[in-house]
Amino acid sequence: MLKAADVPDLTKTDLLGFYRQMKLIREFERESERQYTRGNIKGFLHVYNGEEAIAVGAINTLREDDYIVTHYRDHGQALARGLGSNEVMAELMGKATGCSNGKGGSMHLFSSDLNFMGGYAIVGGQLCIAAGIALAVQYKGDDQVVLCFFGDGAVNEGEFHEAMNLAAIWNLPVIFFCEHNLYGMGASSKETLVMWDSLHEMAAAYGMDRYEVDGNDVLEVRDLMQKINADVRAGKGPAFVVARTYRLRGHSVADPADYRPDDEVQYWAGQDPIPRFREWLTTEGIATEEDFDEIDASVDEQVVIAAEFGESSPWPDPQDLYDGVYTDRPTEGIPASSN
Amino acid sequence: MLKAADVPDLTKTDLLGFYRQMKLIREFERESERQYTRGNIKGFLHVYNGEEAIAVGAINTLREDDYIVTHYRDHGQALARGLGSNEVMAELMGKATGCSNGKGGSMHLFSSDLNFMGGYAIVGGQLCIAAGIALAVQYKGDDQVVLCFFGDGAVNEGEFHEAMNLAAIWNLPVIFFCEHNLYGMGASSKETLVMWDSLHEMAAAYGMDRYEVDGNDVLEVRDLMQKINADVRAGKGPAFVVARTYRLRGHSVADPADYRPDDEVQYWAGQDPIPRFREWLTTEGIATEEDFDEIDASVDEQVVIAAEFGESSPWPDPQDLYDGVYTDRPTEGIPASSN
Amino acid sequence: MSVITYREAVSSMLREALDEDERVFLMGEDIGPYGGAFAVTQGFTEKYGKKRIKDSPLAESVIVGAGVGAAMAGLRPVVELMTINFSLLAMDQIVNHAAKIRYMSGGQFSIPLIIRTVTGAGASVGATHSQSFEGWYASVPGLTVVTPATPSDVIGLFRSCRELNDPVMFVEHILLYGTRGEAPAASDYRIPIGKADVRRTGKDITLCGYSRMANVAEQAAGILDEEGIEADVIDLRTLRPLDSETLVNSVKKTHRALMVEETTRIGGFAGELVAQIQEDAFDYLDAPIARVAGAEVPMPYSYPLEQLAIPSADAVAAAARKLVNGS
Amino acid sequence: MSVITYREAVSSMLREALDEDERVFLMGEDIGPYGGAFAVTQGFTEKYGKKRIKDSPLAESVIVGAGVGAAMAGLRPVVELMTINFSLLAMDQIVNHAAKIRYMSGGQFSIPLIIRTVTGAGASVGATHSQSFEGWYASVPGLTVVTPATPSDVIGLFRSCRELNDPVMFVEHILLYGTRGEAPAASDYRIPIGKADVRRTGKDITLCGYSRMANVAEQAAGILDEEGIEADVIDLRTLRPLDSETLVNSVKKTHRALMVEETTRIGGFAGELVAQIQEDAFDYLDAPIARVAGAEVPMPYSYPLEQLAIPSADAVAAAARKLVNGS
Ligand SMILES: Cc1ncc(C[n+]2csc(CCOP(=O)(O)OP(=O)(O)O)c2C)c(N)n1
Ligand SMILES: Cc1ncc(C[n+]2csc(CCOP(=O)(O)OP(=O)(O)O)c2C)c(N)n1
Ligand SMILES: [Mg+2]
Ligand SMILES: [Mg+2]
Repeated sequence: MLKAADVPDLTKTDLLGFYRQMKLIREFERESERQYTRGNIKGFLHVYNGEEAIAVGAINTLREDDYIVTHYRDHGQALARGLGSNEVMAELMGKATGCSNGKGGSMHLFSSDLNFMGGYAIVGGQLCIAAGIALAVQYKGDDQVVLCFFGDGAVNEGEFHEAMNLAAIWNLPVIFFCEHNLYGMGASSKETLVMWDSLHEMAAAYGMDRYEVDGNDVLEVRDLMQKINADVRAGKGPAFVVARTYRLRGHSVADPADYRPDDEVQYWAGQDPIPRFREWLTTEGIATEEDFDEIDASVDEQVVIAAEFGESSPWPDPQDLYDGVYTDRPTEGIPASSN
Repeated sequence: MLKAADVPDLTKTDLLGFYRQMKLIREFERESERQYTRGNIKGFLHVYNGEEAIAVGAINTLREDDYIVTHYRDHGQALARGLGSNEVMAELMGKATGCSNGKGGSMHLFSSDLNFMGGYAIVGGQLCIAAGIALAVQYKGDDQVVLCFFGDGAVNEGEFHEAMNLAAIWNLPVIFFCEHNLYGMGASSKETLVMWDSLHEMAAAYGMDRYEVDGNDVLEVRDLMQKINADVRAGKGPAFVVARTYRLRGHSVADPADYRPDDEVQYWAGQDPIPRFREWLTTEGIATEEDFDEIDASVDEQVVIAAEFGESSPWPDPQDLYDGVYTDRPTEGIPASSN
Repeated sequence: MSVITYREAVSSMLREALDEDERVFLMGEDIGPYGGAFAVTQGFTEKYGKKRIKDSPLAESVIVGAGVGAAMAGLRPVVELMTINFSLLAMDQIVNHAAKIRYMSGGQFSIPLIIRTVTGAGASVGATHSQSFEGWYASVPGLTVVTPATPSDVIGLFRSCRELNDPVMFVEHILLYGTRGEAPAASDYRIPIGKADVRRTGKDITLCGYSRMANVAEQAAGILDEEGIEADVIDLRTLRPLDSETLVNSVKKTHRALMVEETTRIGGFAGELVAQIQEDAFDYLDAPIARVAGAEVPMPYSYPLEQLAIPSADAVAAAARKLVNGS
Repeated sequence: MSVITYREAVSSMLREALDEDERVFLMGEDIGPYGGAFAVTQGFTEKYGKKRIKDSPLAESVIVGAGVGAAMAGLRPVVELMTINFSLLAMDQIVNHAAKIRYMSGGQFSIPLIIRTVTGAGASVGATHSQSFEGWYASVPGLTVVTPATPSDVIGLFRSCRELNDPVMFVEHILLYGTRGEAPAASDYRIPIGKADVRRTGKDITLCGYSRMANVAEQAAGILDEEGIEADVIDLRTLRPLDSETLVNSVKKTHRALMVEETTRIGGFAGELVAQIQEDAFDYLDAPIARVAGAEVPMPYSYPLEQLAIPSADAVAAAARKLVNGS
């Protein structure tokens, strides 16, 4: 556990900013679950509860022009990157005002303005895309880094291997960040990966720099990522980071997650990154109850506004169905009626 | 280098048998190149010259009921396993008498009688199949081992990762045997795999037993494989073996292989496993020139017979085109004419 | 006669296979403790144990590839690809390996492998999770492709698939698991592979679909019936082998045909149906064979857009009306 | 006018792209020192260096996926999948990613990526190496699929593809690299994407093909001509978008149509062509639209069997004759 003195570069505002982002993500997810129950959000909904310290700790170390690629469990990274909670909630509801115009949905959040290169729903697929973005950075002689999030389940996929190998052999500026929450859907990583308990060591097969970090400690994550960003930016090549964490909820809101042992669930409930950080801020004498109350209230308000924004936003125009397939031409077979 | 005393279990007959098999493979490949030039063999032809010690050293340690799966560079393993040189040559020529009835060709040799489960032409694909055969062995409670050959190029493929991971986590009785000849077609492994010079260590990512061996030393290969077979048969789980070797010819007969540095080619020419073993047999006082002359002559004769067999064999009947797609029914759309 | 859900039908067939044949085992993602992404294998691990219910790593290529290998070595695996969208990651094993090994080996090795997977749109899960690739698989020699649309078809077809010795794509539909239907009375009920089902008969037009669209076609027929338009409704049930005979005979009777398909129109499997009908019933056709298919776009997440993109009974009825009334 | 080979045409277009646009780089297996599996990039590394000629690891998924990412970040990659058979290993990146990202992102990201690959049978390389999947890609919204059959089409189409901002499957044919043809005179010669080529005109029948089969159809037309049967020969050149207008207009004139396709018949792309023709030219048809396609089998290695399995000019001529003489 770091002490306040270990992070002299962080002002009280910065630290409370981290707290607020984590809290925002948590409350945003609570609201999205409510909206799901009310039928305003459909399909799959994968919430980020319990993993907030990762997105907040990691993404706040990036430059504006750095790139982010992530998986379908993407609300946390999107909000930490600064996508509007209104636009994200509207996207979850499939509204025209959503960050992907309602076309992508919860699993496919995008923002070209913020170099948020997308949430991807095919497990492992986005690692290849991240390698390609890093390839472009290297090709142009720029110094951005590409931060690519995925889960421990994705490590099983062939695309993980191909992307890790390419990034390593070509020394690409990409950070492969594994949110190791012990499960891939209902499968325990203990039963799918021999190296589940030292997952970062799998990167040795590619001669890649590798790190493990407490994913429920926002400052540890940030601290490590600052070092890694510097190395990667300096051309030292790709890195593999494994953050140990846990899903406080099921895989998706449809999943009761009763396949997880109680003691395990208990243990991790005690590791909730938000109370942990809040306690730290208190014991380090950085923040008071009043500070927290104020932030919590403003977060609640923001979430309410986001929900209202989403609900009151219009559906996409029916004609939108046919828009955006191609850049250069209309798609085929548009019914005359809709021309 | 082992001494004769290190292999007390091997009789002169055994040792000369190894020499003969290696020599047979070499001469068979020479003949197949001639037949290719004459147009009797078409398509791709990937010869095994220089890697004979691997097939002979490894396959002779197997039981009759063990399984072999390999890649498209499969003539050597097929002959070492005991497929007839006549049937293999006929297959290369696409004749009805071929070991796959002429349907498979050079890259797709099969023999169900010998548990030779096939040569596969999609790089990496056969590793998944080998894992599945091993799964069947484990499921039935049998004690066969599955020996799966592939090249260093295949290590780049996602299917390598998926198969290695599955075999490791399920403790399957399969030996993944990499013929590390430094090139995947025209690509030097030095430029595709960071770990090219300690490739076996990639198996650490799966917590798998791993070994490196001089692939041009038939006795070293055999020695190691005997130990590994025993472990795998005993249920100790999968193993990864990397045999260092070299293609004495191009990737296929169409490839002049001028992308390889002369000194490298020179060095490996000096490592040719056949002269090496022949010299060893001589210095160890096991065989005389007469022995070799006798064997070489019988090999030449066998190869001539194989070529004649292939050339004189009939083409498949036109009707064969439609046979064997399904076990249970004729394939669709068979023209009336051919019913 | 008892009424069961499509989900129960699939579960019962898997249980029957496991109970009857020691060589059968299941392998796939989250089929164990999780109970399957669509709750088809709930409680299976408890009942059959880990040896036969193999919760696999998240790796589609080796799930199918290992199934192929196990089948070559004498077992009869039933593997699950959670959805057909992910089957693209296993396509090399399905198309380059499972479908070809028998032929390439000169008939030495058969691959008795059943690959269960889930097709379809309408679940609001977006472009990467709402596709229908069964038509692609139906174009591959060496494969058998079945697309049951009702609980009893699941039962009758699964039993027949188990008797095959070659790879099968057993394609379930994401929106059908909760649907109900009568369970067949006979405990050995089977539906021959490659035999279409005439769901309903009528003289005016032939409506043909498969998987969920067969049900949609049947609903459309109901709508049309009230208007005095009588439709033959054909559920192909099997895409490969294809029962074009039943389809063609229907069209020879009705002189008009409408193909209903969920995937996007261009290059869909309906084109094959149209081609075969006009090849064999050309002189009987009073109008061009029409197609109703998915909108030519990646599936949008947004609910109202997705609804527009999927063929509805109303859309089918409208197209049929146009065809019959020639306007 | 100079005569060049199909191979030279492809090489020259790649060089032109590299010379004209710094954002263009090539990536693929063995395209470097080896010079490409089909000798298309001989000497490229020496001329352009490793930065722009990226000899990649043997890993199809990341070859395409990295191309997608690089395209999203502002480059214009031209990646090579050595053959279309191996594209099955990259299909997730092509279909689930490249084709959908623009739509899923609400139009925020375009993917200006050209995927070059090689289709076709006839090279005696067996079942796993002789397939033609371009029809599958042509059914995917978001993709553009071109299938040049001559050197000048390679040139005219490649230039047009470079002007697109969305993913393209640029499908070359394994047997065409050595074929010769006139190079277009104009240095800026372009062929519009989605415009078929009428290779030859005749009043009796429409022969339609793409890629190498367009050439086979043209040869067949030559045979037929000597018998007094005059054929329109149409080379689609682009499968997506499809120029059905040219095809349909030809059939309205000839009243008879024969589709020639190299892949296996069932579920091939020709079914789509048949469907569209009869939708738009129904009243003009004097006979069922016929198809000549590959035999319904995995491609055998054995030379005489493979020859039987691939549509020949004679087979096409015979089918056309039957169609015209109605016997
Ligand atoms: C290729 C593919 N296979 C299967 C799925 C279904 N699926 C969605 S998420 C998931 C588990 C992923 O687990 P992990 O990568 O650890 O991410 P987490 O959900 O734990 O954040 C699975 C199997 C998918 N989307 N894509
Ligand atoms: C999936 C796939 N990609 C590409 C190819 C083309 N190809 C055939 S062999 C080969 C090189 C394989 O090298 P390696 O695995 O080292 O085996 P070696 O030829 O050296 O024995 C390539 C790229 C293929 N057959 N399959
Ligand atoms: Mg996880
Ligand atoms: Mg090699």
